Amino acid sequence: MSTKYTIRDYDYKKPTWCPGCGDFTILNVLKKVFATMGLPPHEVVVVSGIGCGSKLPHYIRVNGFHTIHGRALPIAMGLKIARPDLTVISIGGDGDTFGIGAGHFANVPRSNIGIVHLAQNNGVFGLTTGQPSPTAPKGFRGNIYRPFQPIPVALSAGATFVARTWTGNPNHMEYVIKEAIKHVQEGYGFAFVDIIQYCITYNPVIFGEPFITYYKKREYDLQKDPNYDPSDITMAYKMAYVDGDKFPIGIFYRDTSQKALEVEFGLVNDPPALRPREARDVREILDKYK
Amino acid sequence: MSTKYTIRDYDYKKPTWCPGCGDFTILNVLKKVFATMGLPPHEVVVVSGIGCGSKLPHYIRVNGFHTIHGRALPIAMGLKIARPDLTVISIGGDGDTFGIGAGHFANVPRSNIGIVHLAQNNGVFGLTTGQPSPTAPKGFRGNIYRPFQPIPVALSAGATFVARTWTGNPNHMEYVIKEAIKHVQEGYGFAFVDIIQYCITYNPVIFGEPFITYYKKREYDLQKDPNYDPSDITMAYKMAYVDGDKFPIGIFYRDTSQKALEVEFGLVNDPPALRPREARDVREILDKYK
Amino acid sequence: MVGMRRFRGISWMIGGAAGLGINTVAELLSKALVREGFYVFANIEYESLIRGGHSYYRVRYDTRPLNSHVDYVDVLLALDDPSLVGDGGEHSDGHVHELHEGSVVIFDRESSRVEDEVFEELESRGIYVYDVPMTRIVREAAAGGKVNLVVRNMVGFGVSTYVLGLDKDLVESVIRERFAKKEAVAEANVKLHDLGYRYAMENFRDGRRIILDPPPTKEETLIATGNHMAAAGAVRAGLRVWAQYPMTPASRIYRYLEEVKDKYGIFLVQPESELAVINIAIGAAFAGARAGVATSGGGFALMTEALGLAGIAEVPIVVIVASRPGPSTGLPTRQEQGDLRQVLHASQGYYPKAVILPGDPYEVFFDVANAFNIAWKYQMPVIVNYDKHIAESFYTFPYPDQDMYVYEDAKWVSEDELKSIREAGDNYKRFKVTEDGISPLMDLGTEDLVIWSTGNEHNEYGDITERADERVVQMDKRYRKIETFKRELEERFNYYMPVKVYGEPDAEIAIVGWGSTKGVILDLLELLSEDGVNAKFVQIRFAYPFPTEAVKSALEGAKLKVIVENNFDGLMEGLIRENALIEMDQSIRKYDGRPFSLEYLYDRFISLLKEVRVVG
Amino acid sequence: MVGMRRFRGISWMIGGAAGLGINTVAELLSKALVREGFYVFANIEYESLIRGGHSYYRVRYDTRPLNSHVDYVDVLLALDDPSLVGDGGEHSDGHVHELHEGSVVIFDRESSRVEDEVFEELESRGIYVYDVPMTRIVREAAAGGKVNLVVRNMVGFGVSTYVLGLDKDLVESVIRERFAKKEAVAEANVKLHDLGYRYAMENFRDGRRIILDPPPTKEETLIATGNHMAAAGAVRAGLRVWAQYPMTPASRIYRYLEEVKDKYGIFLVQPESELAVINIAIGAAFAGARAGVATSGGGFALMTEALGLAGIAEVPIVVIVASRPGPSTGLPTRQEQGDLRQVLHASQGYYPKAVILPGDPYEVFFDVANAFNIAWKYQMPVIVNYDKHIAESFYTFPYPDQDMYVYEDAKWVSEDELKSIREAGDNYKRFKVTEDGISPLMDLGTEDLVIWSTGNEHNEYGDITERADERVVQMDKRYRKIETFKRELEERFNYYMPVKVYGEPDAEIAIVGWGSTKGVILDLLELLSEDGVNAKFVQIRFAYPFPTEAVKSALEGAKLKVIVENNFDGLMEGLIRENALIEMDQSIRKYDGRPFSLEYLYDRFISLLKEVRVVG
Ligand SMILES: Cc1ncc(C[n+]2csc(CCOP(=O)(O)OP(=O)(O)O)c2C)c(N)n1
Ligand SMILES: Cc1ncc(C[n+]2csc(CCOP(=O)(O)OP(=O)(O)O)c2C)c(N)n1
Ligand code: SF4
Ligand code: SF4
Ligand SMILES: [Mg+2]
Ligand SMILES: [Mg+2]
Repeated sequence: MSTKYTIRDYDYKKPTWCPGCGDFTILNVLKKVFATMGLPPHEVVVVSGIGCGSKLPHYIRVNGFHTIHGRALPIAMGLKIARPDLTVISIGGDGDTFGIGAGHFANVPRSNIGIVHLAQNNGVFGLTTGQPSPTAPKGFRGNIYRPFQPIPVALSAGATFVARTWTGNPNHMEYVIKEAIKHVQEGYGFAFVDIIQYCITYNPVIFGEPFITYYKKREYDLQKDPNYDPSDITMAYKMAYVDGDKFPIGIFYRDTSQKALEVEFGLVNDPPALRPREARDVREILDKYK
Repeated sequence: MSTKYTIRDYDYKKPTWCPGCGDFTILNVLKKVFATMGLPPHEVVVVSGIGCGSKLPHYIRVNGFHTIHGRALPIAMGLKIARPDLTVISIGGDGDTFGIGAGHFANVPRSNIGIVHLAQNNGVFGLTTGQPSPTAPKGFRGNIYRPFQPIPVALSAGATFVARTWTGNPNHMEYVIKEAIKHVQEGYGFAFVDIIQYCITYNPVIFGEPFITYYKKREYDLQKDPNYDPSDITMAYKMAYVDGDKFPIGIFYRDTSQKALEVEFGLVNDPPALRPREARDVREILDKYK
Repeated sequence: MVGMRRFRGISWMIGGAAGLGINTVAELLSKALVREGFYVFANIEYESLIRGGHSYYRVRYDTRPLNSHVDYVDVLLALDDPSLVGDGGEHSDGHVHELHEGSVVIFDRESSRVEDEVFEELESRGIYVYDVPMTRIVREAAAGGKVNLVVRNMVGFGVSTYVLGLDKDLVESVIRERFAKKEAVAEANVKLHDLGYRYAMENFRDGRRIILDPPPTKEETLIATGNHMAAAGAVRAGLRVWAQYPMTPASRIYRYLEEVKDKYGIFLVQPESELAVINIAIGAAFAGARAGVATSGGGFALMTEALGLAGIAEVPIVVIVASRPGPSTGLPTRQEQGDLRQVLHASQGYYPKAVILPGDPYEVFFDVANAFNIAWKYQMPVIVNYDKHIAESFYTFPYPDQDMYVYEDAKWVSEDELKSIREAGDNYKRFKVTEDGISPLMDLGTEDLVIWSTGNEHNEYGDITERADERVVQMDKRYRKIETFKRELEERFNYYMPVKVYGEPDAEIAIVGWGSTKGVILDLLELLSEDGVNAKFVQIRFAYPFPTEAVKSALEGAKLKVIVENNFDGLMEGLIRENALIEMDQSIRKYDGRPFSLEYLYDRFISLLKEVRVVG
Repeated sequence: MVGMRRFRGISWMIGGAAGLGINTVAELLSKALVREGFYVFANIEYESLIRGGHSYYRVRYDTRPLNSHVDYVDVLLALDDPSLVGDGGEHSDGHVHELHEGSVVIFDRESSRVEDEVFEELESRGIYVYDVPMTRIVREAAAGGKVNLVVRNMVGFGVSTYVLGLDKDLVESVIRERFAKKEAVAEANVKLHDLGYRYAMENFRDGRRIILDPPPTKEETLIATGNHMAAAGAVRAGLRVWAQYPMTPASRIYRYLEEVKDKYGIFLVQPESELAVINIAIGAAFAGARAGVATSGGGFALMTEALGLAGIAEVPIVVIVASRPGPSTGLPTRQEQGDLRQVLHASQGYYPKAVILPGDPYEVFFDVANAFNIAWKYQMPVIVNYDKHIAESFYTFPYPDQDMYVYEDAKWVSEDELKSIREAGDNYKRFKVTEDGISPLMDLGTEDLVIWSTGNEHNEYGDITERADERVVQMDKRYRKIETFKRELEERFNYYMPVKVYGEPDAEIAIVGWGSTKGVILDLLELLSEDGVNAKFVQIRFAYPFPTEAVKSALEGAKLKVIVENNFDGLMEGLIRENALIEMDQSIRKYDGRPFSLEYLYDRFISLLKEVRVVG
């Protein structure tokens, strides 16, 4: 795909993440995706919550709104309603998305608003120094909960695009995020990508094995399985519970039968925020109360 | 089952629900369940949120805490942690449980705390006069969302008991709620029952058909299907999406392989709230800071 | 209650269980009265349930403006027994004690279990009981067809029309208008009204009627609630995106917006919670769309964290808070002015904002419209706080002159500025430090330039900063907006009216109030002047920025300062003490979940005056 | 900064990127100093990131108590270049400007890119630069093994031990104690410390050392932060269930409780959000378990709705709010006293509560423990609000006498009462109307009796009520609890100490403060008295109920009233105005996200005094 943008066009501040943090990979892949898809920086908005990963908007030269813990999704939704002509990416940590933001994660997809949500799923609360996140295994630093299941919850919440990737495989991540953006661009609605993200500081080891080798050994690309049909939600659920020796990545589910909210309600060609800024004549309303 | 309690032992105030409301059925079934299971009124606690259905604790002579919108689940969880020896039922409307309370609905089950949550799922916000609830169909009174899917979300959230019943079949409801309570009593943890509830005032008609006949025609009892295996989560997901001609009710899923939180952490025989109420000697803590 | 003091105008009431259609009749009657040229004040008391219980709706009207209700009833349309004699106090104590000699009761005795003695006693008190077989009339009218007994309200309405001597044709046209979309329903209702009217005419020809002549000239007025005018005001101000989660008494704003959303191009969303509501609005406003939300105190509690985000990220957001009695769920359908401090101090830290306190629906219209101007001009959250009494009561007020609201836009970055940013290879400064504290906005999608924003403390570009000096610079910048706004408030005092003074400016008695007590205090003022008591009313309309100087000068010289608040804690009294260091001499508070009636306030005020005079 | 004023004691600082282990060294050094008998005040500035950036930790100590930090540095252990010369301001401006003639810098020049001129300039200012090849020493010590350069902090520590003339054995024992669980780690650290010490001894034998003799007698003291003492206080008070969602600067309380939860039988839960946190605690407290939570302002915002529930349903809940600068995420790891009004006015409506404002960790211990007593005795939420400066700074204070806290239980319904309820066939009245406003509690599961409770207004039994009279009865009952509590506060003034006065009670100058400014104001007082200025310090320790009379009498007669607040808005000043109608003469505010240092406050105070005296 030829484009007038290069990765460097998206460069901004130097990240303050720990050296080696998987968030660097996500940042770099995002820049690459935007560049190769030819998305002008000023036509992209990244909305994030609060956490290590949520600082990402400060490190990339697209529009960025770094908001509060757990609220990236509804803010991105409001933004997309007002400016459906822009590419809107919502991003947040696993605490952000699945814990404090779970009420939105379980409901925003039902609107089928055309945004891509990326979860930086590192199994910990990075920024508050390593407490267990919702996806942490039971027992991890005193965690009394069983882990949150991002893929099944996303499916059950009605996301029309559900995928998983990880920071050890940037090419795969690039592929998946591109597909997610395309899903939205094509007007099919809400896309979710669970990104298993390396936290070098607080969660470098999974079941006694280094994070990187653990997943490298087990990653299993659904799109390489000729029998895998991402339009079959039951299959998606089934695969979502596969873990252990095989760790499925790729597009679990893609439903192209539904319209995105902004398409269905005719917002795309008439963005509310771009309509004339002026007083309206409300005589018709007032007259009702005569 | 013989018991020293009768339904009348659970009578209290007269409900203020609309005559004909399905909440009456839920109330009556609950009394019957408690009576036939021999649960002493003072050993049962019902915690509710806010809504028509959430007024239920005022109408039954067991301990009752009618709280705030969407928060029945965490309050019930705290209560059960402190008094794991009691039977704790959490109850709330569909707005309460799946909308404003969705963050808890998606996470409390992961704790596998031994409480039963009953959702009064009537497709509307009853108490605020009929706005669409999360389970309302798209288009219902201007609803822009596709409906929330209680069963898949409960499954994906990790509930170890997931069932559905409806107010038109009190016997079935009694069976299901009893099974849910037993699941908890046996120490298997969190149980969820989605109760399709008749709202005579705001949602009496489903797709042009009266609520009662609509479901009566379609109800399909999973426990009558010899091939249905409620320990198979994939089957449960599959059934959860069956709708239209056949409307499955019954126990979708039951996992008896996990311990309830209060069992795992040894609270049951030593309820925190019943331990001595006294000052503790903290010299050992203070000495660390010398 | 014999010998109760009566005031001008007529006080009609309809009582009945929820679901009996008391709202419909009260609102139709009110509309008809206004069409005849009367001034109406109509307010409802209802329970938090859907069917049953006991609700009642008061309609008071006169030939001159009035702004309050009274506790006594001239004409009572009682649709069920509890409306008359109560039900032992569970839902109702009944309304017979509110009747006086000469009052009329419309009641269906044959459908009732009320004992005969009750009626004998009423008659002995000189009260006219008009026994109307409303149920039978409905049954007969249906003549074997499907009977919906709810519509007996219409029969009682017809009787009322007769007793009050209203123009029947006009009333019928109002009924037809209301049911315009369903002609059959309209005609059925007109017919029942007619049957009631005729029944009354035939049976009570010689009975008492309570008739007021309409005023000779008719001012152009509206009859509407605060919620109606909130919706109208938001539309007027160019609203684009509205998010709301239902909560009494704010819920209806959504419904009113729904009616007009297509015409005005407003996108409405009712998401999963108030957390979602406020954040959706913040997203939309960040994107450049005028966006607003409405809620009550409990929903507002869930919005507080995000308000702080709007504060520091300077997102223009309008939040309407329609209050009801707390704490917690409290009395969800009742009245209290209890959220003033909650809305003032929402969220950690502090940030520039405005908190406006309209005193009636007319003010709501302009205040809400202006809230959008203020929010956008100063890029900050603006809260408009009123209460159930304003939200859901019908007031009669002059047709607002739309043009008194002027759309004022945000400061947008100029093309020149954009050009020079581009040429310098610089980035857009979302939080540019300026003299007036206002950093020009830029549209998302502006060629080659991007916006960064954050809830963290930041530098001019919107990058996170942890520097002490940059923190101070941005904090000062943010608060310079308030200084700028304060200057505007002074310069355009007569536009915003942060404080209004009614009555003699140099009266010795100053009655201070805010929000919904305005109506009853205005009516009290009239009574006092009749009594020869010279008092003025100081209405405080801004809680933030607090109009300290205006309040001081309004209270200067007053020998007796009395504050009237519909709450327990004296929230405005505290604000005045804090800001102006002025102590009130007396406070009249009411916290039983009900608004002040005129006689209640009058009585308390008079006994207070007596006390003070005895002591003083 | 030549000629900067110096105060008593020694000021040591360690600076470096996050991850370089500056906390470990500062805390070990502090502990060693306290073991020697010194009084230490140690506070950290760090960024909201995990690795990199620039943090610095100040340790100030003396032979007499001290409670504040100073801006100048006597000994600087700079672990990286930014700690010395900054990085252009992105994270650091460097600390060379905080050094003075005679200061010592410990630095590893061969691992540095700092230019020679810097050192020349330092030397010309009379500053001693001790060049220690910390990295090389670590490498050599590892001798080909795996090298973790982080541990060069220990080498610098060893040099510090030498320069400060501390008892090396004692320091080593403190290191061993810290790493007691991993002997190899302990020994490695001791070794590096030793290498640093030896290097210094060998190379700077004739150089400057800054040595203070320990005091001859050693008081029994602790060195701990507010968060340490909050955890200890909660345990002391019989805590059973604790819920918390991490938020700086409250997060560590959870960790401290985790360390002791098994021993004391405390159930800890970190659920999905603060919404869950507070409601879990409410559930546990409703069930009869002492339960508490901790958070900062943003998490508190999410708790506000539930607090109202605890208010009306009279659930005893303890909420610790450790503040940081807002609005919104603001400066998440920094200092501000910005949440006073937020915690006071959380939730719709109003309800009885207590808001306690401890001024140091010692007070935190007793205030948190008493918060549980108050919460249970009065069945209401109690908020303990302090800030980052208290939460995370190490104070040295007398070993608390545990027995000064007495467990006081709630009022429980008596067996006799239960019997008579049963005999009457009645139900338990959860909200029984009593003279003192307190309705006796009953345990869930009490034979044959049940509890009803609700967030709606209710009657005595906990049934929903919509009656105006019952509303008033319950509102009055709830607020009678506050009257009862106010009486207790008066009667046991010396136990709760709602207001403390330090210095001459009849001094003409009154300095008013609250919370974490206590330390620096106490130290200011000492300086002023040396300067011959007679001043007193009025510490306000309760925000609600506000100790109006005590504040009034503490301020009576003061000719100059100065309030010191670490915020922009003067929140306590407003509270004093509102409650006591007292106007401060001057206010000293600081809102750059940093605490007051002693010289900063001293300078502002002195210049204010000069102004006032010139003017006055
Ligand atoms: C309401 C609220 N509660 C708590 C916090 C403190 N906090 C900041 S980041 C964070 C968790 C971050 O974890 P996650 O979302 O997984 O992101 P990560 O840092 O791992 O990328 C928390 C609890 C906050 N900022 N706001
Ligand atoms: C925070 C908050 N927001 C809004 C409300 C208003 N409210 C009361 S009940 C209700 C919805 C009830 O719907 P549902 O939960 O489905 O219960 P139902 O009445 O249908 O039984 C709402 C929105 C509230 N009480 N609290
Ligand atoms: S703590 Fe973990 S998630 Fe956060 S920046 Fe460091 S490596 Fe990345
Ligand atoms: S509104 Fe619906 S849910 Fe509520 S009481 Fe009436 S019938 Fe039941
Ligand atoms: Mg994380
Ligand atoms: Mg519902």
